[in-house]
Amino acid sequence: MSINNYLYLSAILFTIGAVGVVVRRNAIVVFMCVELMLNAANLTLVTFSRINGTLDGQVVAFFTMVVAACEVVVGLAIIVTIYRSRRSASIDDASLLKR
Amino acid sequence: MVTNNGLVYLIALPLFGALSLLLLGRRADKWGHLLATALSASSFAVGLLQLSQMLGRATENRPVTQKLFSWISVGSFKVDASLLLDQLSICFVLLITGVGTLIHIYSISYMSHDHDRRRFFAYLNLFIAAMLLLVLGDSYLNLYVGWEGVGLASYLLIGFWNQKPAYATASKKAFVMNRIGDMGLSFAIMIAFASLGTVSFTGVKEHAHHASEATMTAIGIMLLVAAVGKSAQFPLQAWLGDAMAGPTPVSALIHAATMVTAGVYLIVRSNFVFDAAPTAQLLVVIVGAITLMFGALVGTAKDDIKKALAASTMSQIGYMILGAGLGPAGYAFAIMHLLTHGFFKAGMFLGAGSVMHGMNDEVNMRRYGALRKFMPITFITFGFGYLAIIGVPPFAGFYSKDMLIETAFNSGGTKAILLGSTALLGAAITAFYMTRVMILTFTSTKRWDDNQHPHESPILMWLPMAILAIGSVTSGFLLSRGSALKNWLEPLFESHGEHEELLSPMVVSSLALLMVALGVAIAVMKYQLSDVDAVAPQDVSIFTRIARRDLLQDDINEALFMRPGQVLTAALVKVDESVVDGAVRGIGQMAISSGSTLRRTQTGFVRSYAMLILVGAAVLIAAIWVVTQ
Amino acid sequence: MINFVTPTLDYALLAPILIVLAGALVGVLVEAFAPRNSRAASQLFITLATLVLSLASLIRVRGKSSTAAAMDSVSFDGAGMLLQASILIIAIIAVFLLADQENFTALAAALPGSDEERTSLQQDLKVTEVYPLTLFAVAGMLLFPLATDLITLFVALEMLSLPLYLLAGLSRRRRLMSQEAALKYFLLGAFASAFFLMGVAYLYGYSASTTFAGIHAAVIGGAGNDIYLLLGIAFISVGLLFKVGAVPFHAWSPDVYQGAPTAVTAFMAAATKVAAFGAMLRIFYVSFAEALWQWRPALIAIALVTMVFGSLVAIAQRDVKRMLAYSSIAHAGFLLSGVIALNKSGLDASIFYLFAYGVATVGAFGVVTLVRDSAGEVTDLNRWSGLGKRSPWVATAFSGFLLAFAGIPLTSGFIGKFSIFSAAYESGSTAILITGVLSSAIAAFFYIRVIVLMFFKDPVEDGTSVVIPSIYTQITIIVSAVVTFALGIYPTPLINFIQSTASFLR
Amino acid sequence: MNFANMNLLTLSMLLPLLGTTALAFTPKTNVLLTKQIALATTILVALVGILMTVKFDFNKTGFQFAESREWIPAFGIKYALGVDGIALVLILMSVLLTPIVVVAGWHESEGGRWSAKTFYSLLLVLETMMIGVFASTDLFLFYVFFEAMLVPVYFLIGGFGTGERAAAAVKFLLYSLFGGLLMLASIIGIFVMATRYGNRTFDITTLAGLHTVLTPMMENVLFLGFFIAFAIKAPLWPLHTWLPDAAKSATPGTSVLLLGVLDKVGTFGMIRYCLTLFPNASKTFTPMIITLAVISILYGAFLAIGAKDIKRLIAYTSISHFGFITMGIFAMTTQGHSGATLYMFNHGFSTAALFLVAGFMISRRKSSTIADFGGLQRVTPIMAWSFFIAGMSSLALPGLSSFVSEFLVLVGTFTRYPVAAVIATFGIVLAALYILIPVQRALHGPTTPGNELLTDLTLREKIAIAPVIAVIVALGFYPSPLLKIINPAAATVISQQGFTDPAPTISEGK
Repeated sequence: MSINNYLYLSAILFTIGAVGVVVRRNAIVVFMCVELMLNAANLTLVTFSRINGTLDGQVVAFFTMVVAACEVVVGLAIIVTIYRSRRSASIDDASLLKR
Repeated sequence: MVTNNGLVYLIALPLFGALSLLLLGRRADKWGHLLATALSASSFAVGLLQLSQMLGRATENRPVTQKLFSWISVGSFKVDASLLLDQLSICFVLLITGVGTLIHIYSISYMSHDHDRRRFFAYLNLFIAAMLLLVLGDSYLNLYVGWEGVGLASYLLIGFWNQKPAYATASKKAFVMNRIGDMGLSFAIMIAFASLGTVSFTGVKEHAHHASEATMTAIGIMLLVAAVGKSAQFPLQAWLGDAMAGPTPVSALIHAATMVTAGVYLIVRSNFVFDAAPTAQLLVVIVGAITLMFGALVGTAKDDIKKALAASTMSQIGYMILGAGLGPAGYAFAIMHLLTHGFFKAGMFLGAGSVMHGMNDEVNMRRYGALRKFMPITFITFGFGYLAIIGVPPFAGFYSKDMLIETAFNSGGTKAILLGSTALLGAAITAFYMTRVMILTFTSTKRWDDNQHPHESPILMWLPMAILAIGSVTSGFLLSRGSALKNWLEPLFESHGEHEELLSPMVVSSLALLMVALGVAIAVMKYQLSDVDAVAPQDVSIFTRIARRDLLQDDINEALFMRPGQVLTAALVKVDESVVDGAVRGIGQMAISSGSTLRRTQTGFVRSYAMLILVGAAVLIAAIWVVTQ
Repeated sequence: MINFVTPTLDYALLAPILIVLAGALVGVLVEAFAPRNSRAASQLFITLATLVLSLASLIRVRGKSSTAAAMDSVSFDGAGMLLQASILIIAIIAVFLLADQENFTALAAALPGSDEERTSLQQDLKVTEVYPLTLFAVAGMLLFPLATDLITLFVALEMLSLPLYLLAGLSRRRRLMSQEAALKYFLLGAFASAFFLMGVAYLYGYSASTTFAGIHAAVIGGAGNDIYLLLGIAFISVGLLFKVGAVPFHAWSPDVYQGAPTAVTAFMAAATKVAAFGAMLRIFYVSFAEALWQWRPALIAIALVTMVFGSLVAIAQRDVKRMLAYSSIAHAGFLLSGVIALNKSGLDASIFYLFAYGVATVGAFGVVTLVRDSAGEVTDLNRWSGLGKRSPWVATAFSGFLLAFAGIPLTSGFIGKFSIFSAAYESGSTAILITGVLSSAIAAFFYIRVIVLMFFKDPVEDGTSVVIPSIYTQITIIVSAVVTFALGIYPTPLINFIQSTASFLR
Repeated sequence: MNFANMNLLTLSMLLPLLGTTALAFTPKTNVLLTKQIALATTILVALVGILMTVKFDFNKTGFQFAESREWIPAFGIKYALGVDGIALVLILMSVLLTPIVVVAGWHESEGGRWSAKTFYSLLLVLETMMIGVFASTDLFLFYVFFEAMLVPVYFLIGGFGTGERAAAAVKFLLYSLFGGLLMLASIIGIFVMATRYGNRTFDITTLAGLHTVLTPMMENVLFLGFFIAFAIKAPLWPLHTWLPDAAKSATPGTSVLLLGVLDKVGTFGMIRYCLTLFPNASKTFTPMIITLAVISILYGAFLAIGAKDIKRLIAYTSISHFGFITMGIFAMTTQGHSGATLYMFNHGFSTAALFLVAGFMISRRKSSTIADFGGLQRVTPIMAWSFFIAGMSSLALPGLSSFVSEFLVLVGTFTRYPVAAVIATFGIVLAALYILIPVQRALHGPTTPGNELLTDLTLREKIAIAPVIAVIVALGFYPSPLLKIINPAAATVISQQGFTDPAPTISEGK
């Protein structure tokens, strides 16, 4: 099968993630959708690394994972504080700041 | 041309008087009037001096000039402040300063009770100075300065008692209507500069021949407009009647003897223009003819003695303009009538003033009557003036007016017949209304109640009247003896061949006298033999009513100009507020409202922001895609 | 079998960054071991020392500019050095604002309105973590505009973003809003960086290289699949445009600016812009320059929309911080014209503009921290009315900054506007010039309205008062004001310096 | 500092700044000292201005007292000063008016939002900028002054004015900023063009050659950028609506500087920049501009007639007068140009006279509505006279200064655009109305209630108004000194435009 399919797959995953961010309310889920997008990117990178026959792509992928991990730390911290003070993880509740 | 450094004093003396009296203020109250009179008199003396010198010189170098300084000089537009005194202007100089001085003297007593007398004399001097500048300026622009200067002086004097709203309005009216005339003058100057490249009398005279007739006609018509404004000719005559708001000496000096005749001066001075522009000339005579009838008719209906005299002034100036419009043949006679009129009309105004003085400022002739006994001197001097104006030989008016009528008849063509007969008819009507004035005031039965104590005026007042009366008796005879004035002015005009005589002088004179007699007779029957009621009867013919309303001049002006003007102003004020400024404010509002609309995109929901980003990304990709393809 | 070469790092050139990182770590240690009461002072000292030191080291190595470092993953060139310098200077000024602990919550973890929070306030604890966090962010910012490798670029991006997410949530008052700001900033930031990463992937796919030089070469070679290039540019731009707050990726900035502690907002608004635009300039000038006919129209469109949108919406704002946020959006639009210009004068202009704007922004927010009532900062514009009467100097300073934003002559803003617009027009884009001046006219409208409010309206009696500025805040405001006007009256030295040094290593 | 061998222009710009610094060190409480410092400074500057006029060599064309230092070499920007006849006359006007304003408005600084100190600091800074804007021969420098001078005026109006002062100030500022930004766009355009054609400079004499390489389209657009800015400054219909509001709200003194000096920057700019930089575009737009000018003349006059408020009335008369000036400028004849420049000078003084006297009246009556006055001539003769004379000069009575300039403008326009000149001349009749109506309402008639107790001018006020009237009268009879200074400059501009005065039609033979 053509290696391009990986690209299509990753593109689809990315889109799913993006749409997820837009449609889902729960902060955690939204955040996971973002993670999904990141991983889609990773998949793309790896695929290209294969196509191009250079390792850089995979290196980037590793970096991405590390960075994503950091993001999780920070992100969860924030989400948890919000949850504690609001007793809800719905991002639509957090809309004091507007206009 | 001969230069003479004395000319400036003619103007400087009265100007100095005006300034010092105004600047010193109340400090000069004690002696201000004396200073002013003295200065005016000395200016007159200078005038006489100049005359004697001029007489001593040969005809060709009688005109003298004095260059004071270079006034305006930009590119080819060069105007010096310089004066020109020639045979024409000397006449005016003497008239202005002479009559002016007399009226100064008269006013000393006439205004003695007014605590602003000093200011009055300051204005008088200011007027003398401006008027002299008007007749001495050697270019149209210099003349313009004097032209508006006298306008200012007349504004100040008409409004001298401007605490009375009506008087203030009258002065404003005079100034504005004069400005319309002044506009004509500035047009004339612009055209002269644009087409001839000069605005000096000599310069324009040189080019007059080889400029296109159209140009000269344009200049001529514009000068006529100016003359019409200043000389209260039809259709800009409406201000003169109201101008009688000013103290009577003012009416005598400015609105009878001098300023209002400036128009005649302008036309005669510009003879070279009108000689080259027949059309303009025709217009001049038409205006003159219309106005002389207009004034005469109004004069028949006025009960206010000053207004009656004002109407007569208008009509008499009509005669002069008519004469000036008749070309070289008429110039001299126009001037002559101007001079004689200066004497008798000033005299009569002063007489009127003296009557008012004796009658507690009552101006309604219907409340006069039988004053002959109470103020004999006034009666006599006024009478001489009267005889002069209606043109009874050998009084001044007879000579000057006859000449005009004669010239009118001999100006050739059907035009001549029309003008001549108009002039004749005018003479008759003049005789009628002046007789009316005479009778109502002096001879008819007493119509004033007993709290009036008519009395003769003090010498300071009757002396000038007497002198002017003498003038009105003799001046005509003197000026026309051996056609002295004609020859005197001759060199200034280029004479064309005389027209064929339509009527001989004898015939004209006799016709004129006939008409006069007619007019007098009617007046006598109507007012002397039948008694007059003290209040103007209201059950009068429509014509009388119209005549009383100055032939509806004010109604017409209001309907045609004032009201529309007010409407336009009001409209523009609204437009400025709502449309012009509204547009600007609208733009501001637009920005604000669009801002608050766009603001709604900021919903506060993370998901909508994410949506925005997503869409944005999509659009971005699409855009780049489109461009790439 | 690929054999790895041991990396060679030119520590001298990386020193500025490394020093800051080191400082940050020290800060962390201090947090861990130093006694509570001594932390604040020592942290402030450490932070300032670090920044100054880093600036010094930067000045020391300025001679060696325009050399690649760390295996071509960063390139240390004139432009980069200028941008780093600007970031450091802005950071130093901003730190004085952070020093005023009144801005921060006492205990981030405590629930809003809980006893825990109350006690923490009574004991007047301090979140001195802000200092190391700030330093980490600074380090990221220093790296961001230098990165010449997509990996480094991505890492730097995250490095500068993550601390900011946290900082945004540390406000002392209106905690809920502050936390909300943090959440929004974080989620959207992560979302955007996902796009960014996807962009990285596609570019890599297009050029088979992660270095700018490589991409540049590929673009010239034109061998790669243009679709990848297209997607790459688009996605990368999304990430970058998000950071600079350009329409339609701007939505986060008003909310975050308003919610975050003002001191943080000041630092973020100023320094992030410099870093992000630095990176943007570099990648567009170095890598995408030859593909400009593809991306330029789109970017011009975005620039125009951003200018107009920012100016228009700012008019409708009632909250001073939001107004400044929208004004910063408008300025992002102006700055984009520098990127679009794609010529030397565009680069110079952008750098000057970034520095001038950054300093003025810090100053402006510095003033905002001063206007308070019993419940903390007053950001409602209506309650600012009559400020000029109560405290003329503060009001005057603020008007000064506003005039600079409006680009009135004799302020740095005017020189910036002039140079950046002329650069844009030089590159042949009339639309930018016209829209630029028009939207600055709109912008002037609301800047002036604030001045009117402060000077020509009478004070409202509701206890709004200006606190006596702490010495730190004073320093911030005075320095920024001086710089703003100095650059307006005699910008020659700086401009000459920029002109002679600013350049990108290709 | 060694003032002796210092460039007079720089000196005259420096002195007010020194004054401001001096003010900074005077105690807020000592108002009198503040005023004295301000007065002393402005008088000093006025003396320098007079000195310049004396030393000015009116046989030389080109800029005198020239000075040029590098400012921002990177953009070819110089601190370059210099005056030709036109600029000199305007500077002279500005520096003469400022001390008069200080004396006349001795108490204006009180009752403002801020201290007298602030008032006079703003005033002095403004003076520096007024001189700078006329004196700069570097386009960029000019723009800097052009925009920066808005700020002090803005605060003078908004801080010390009356009534809707804040709104008026904002309106003024936004209007001007808008114009200014359009001009900035044009300046950038010029700058880029100049750079492209290898001459990165703002020196206007060099830029004057730029139009040779511009496309007509380009030139027109750039021209409009400048012209609109100037048309807003020297309010030309329909961009005038800010002026009446500003004039109504500002203190009389500020209004004098606003209408007398600042607005002149507009007409000055038309001569110095529109004409010099874009001769072809100027030709292209001349018909449109002349039309606008004529409209302004009549429109302004009519609105003045309809005005209820004395200050608004004066503002509208100015709109009419600026119409004359603009018309004279674009008539492209030496008479028109010299006339226009002289007109700027005279208008400065006659407007000053009107506004100052109006100010005296308002300060006494505590109202600026014309209807509230009445019969002042009987109560306060001197004040009434001053107003009357000012009015007469505003309606261009021969013998007063403005007549010479107005007539020159009309004649100059008539030789090239007769129709326009003819229509414009109707303005002089309207002028008679818009002056005499307020004169009658306020000065004549019976003394209306509320006016009986008004006091006449104090010595200070007399001292303030006397020189203005003196200038008005003196220049009416003897304008040559100014014309000598103006003519060469005006002639130069005309010849640069490739125009020569139309010869008298007669010489072309009929």
